[in-house]
Amino acid sequence: MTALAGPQVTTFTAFRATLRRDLLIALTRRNDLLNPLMFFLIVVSLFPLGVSSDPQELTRIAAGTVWVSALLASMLSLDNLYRADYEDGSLEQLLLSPQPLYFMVLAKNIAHWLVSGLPVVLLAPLLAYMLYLPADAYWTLMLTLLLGTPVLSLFGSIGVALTVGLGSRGLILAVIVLPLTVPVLIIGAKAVADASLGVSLGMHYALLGALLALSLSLAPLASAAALKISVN
Amino acid sequence: MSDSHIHNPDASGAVPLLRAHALFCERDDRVLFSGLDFDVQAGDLMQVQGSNGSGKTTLLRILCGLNGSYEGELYWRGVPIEEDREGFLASLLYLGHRVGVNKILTARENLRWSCALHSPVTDNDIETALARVGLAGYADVICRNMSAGQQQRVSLARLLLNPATLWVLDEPFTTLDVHGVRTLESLLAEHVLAGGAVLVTTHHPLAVPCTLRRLNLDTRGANNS
Amino acid sequence: MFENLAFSSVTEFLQMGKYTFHVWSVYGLFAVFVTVNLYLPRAAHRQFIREQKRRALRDAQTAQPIEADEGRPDANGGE
Amino acid sequence: MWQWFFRLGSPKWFYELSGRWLPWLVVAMTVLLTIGIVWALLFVPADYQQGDTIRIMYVHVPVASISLACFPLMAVAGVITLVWKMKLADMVAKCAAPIGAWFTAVALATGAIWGQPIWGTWWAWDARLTSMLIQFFLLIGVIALRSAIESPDAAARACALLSVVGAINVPIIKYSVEWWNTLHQPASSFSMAEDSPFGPEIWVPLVIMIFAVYLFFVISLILSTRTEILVRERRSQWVVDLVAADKTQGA
Repeated sequence: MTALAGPQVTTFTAFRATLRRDLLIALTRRNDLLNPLMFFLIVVSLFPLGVSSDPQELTRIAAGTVWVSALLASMLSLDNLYRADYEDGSLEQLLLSPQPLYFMVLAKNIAHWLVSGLPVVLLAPLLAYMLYLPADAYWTLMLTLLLGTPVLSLFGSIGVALTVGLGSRGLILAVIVLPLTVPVLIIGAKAVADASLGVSLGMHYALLGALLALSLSLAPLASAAALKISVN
Repeated sequence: MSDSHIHNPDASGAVPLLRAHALFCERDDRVLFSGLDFDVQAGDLMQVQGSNGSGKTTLLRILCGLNGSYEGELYWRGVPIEEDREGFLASLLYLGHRVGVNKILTARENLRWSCALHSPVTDNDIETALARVGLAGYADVICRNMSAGQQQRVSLARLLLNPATLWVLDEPFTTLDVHGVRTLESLLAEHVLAGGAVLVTTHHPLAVPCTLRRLNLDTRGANNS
Repeated sequence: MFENLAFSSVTEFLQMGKYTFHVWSVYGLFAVFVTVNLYLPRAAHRQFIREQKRRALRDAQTAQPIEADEGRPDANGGE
Repeated sequence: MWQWFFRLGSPKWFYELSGRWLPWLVVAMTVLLTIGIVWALLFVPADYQQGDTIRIMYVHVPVASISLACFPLMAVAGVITLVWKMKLADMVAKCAAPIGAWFTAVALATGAIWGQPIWGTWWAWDARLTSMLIQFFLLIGVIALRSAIESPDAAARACALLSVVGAINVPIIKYSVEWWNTLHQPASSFSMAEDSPFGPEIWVPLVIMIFAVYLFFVISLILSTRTEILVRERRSQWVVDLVAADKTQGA
């Protein structure tokens, strides 16, 4: 029988193949790539229209606006994370891989962040400029988004995995996931707001880093368990 | 949970590849099967039969571990499956209703990924496998531009690429044409003759040059034909 | 015991200092909360028994179709 | 020990045991609730700063503290559901979610009413109210997920997982909200401990009320779990017998 059990691939190979595949799919569907980014841009530009175009007022709300919009954009892009795989059966193949599911889910989450979170981080300074964010807060904004958006992807992944089998998801994903993201939002937005006040930001970064470490180690496990429940 | 799985009533001493004992599954307050016992030996081609809604797909998904809502015991080579899940999955190949082919990617990209989850393959292997299932020259065609039968064939190429002992195939014949059916039948026969085992659901009468065992979920019991 | 009373008259008690509305609305809300949360499960319990009795009665009257009824995905499951 | 654990998992056993205990629990709750409310309304001296609003504390604090117990309870039930597939744990978790949402909502409302004289407004982004609000959202999420998934088995496991994730998050949310709030604005003087004398005449009725409200939580949880048990086990013989034996309801 051993003749039928051929050489096994390493977990790393499988991880890399999954990451590559998801990036390939994302790059092929350019619209899916662009839509969250456009959404981010549009939501941010609604604030000056809805609140006020007064620079001082905008400076005050800039940090929160950019963070809330990034949160919503990340939420919008989450839907693609497991949906297509669930519908075409690839998800079953993933679950039946002999590799640890933790790494497979992690690969998918990293791919999702690379195509939806990273562009948001890179676009943020432009929007910060449009909202008159003080110049000394730019690096803080980018750094907190860099630390925070992966957490949004990782937490969001749990919610998507739980709801991927539902016929009509509607707003349930947002209802489940948004409350979980409150700590990231609070710390991230506050760090940016404090940056222009000259407050020392060590604590902020430490907290965000801790959240990132926690979610990197636990969230993929929860997502994997949730996926198993959803394909049941 | 004694050593009951060692004592095998219908095989002569050999530990069966897969053994199901007292499987019970209930869905929507309806008992699909209860007290279901069967063994799958190396070299078995077992056809799971039953009317619509008799739980064929559910049974296959339970065996693979995709469905956890059952009671009973499952053994892989005499060891409870949950004790060595990874070892079991390494020797399992499952093709479900949904073929597991992403429509945006090409046949090659799809196969490269699904094989990377199990065993390393080269581009050459992929092309040879595709040619065998009748898709020579289709390696770089995007799957959206293929017919349903061709997409099914892409997933069948995995049978040639993943060296798994146990094949679990859920309705693999549905979208295949005559040639496809014949190819798949010969693949199944080759696999069991090489010492593998196959569990398959289909309403299509299998024409294979090897013994066919039947597991009928309507009459509940395994019997050889 | 009664020398420890916080109020010297009923009017004073009902008035609760300056906070008539605050105190009484909280206690009123609490009363509603307790009543509703004890009543609703009781009502659901009674409702279930009533439904099952009706069902048993119906099954007894039409003894024949019971088996057909069992096979179908349940129509009046109430889950 | 394990035998006891799995017997506890039998819905029938729980139904019968809880049926025997319920009358005593109801009596205990009624007595404690009566004593507590009469004491709080009539005998507790008005606070020298807050006046009679201190009487709100005897409702708000018990309700709020028990609403905090809800997520850990659901998480423990969730772990039992996921690991041992015990059906009873899921029934309890299913019933605990709406009750917990009720408790949280009442805690929010009474907190707002209590805060109004202090803050001069019905709502303030006070650390405790805010984290209570987020907890309310989390509970709504669990309830929404439960109602969205059709298969009871999948719903049970999905909600169990979400409860565990939520329970890990609740302390993080609480901590981050407090951190955010204390740096934003001076902490509101919501607690009495620092600036008021806190003698036994204040805290004894509070303890009584906490026990009474705890009993109320347990009773309402048992009541709805019992109904849930009957609904899910309606095919089993003991429920059929129980329904047939029930004389109180005309068909």
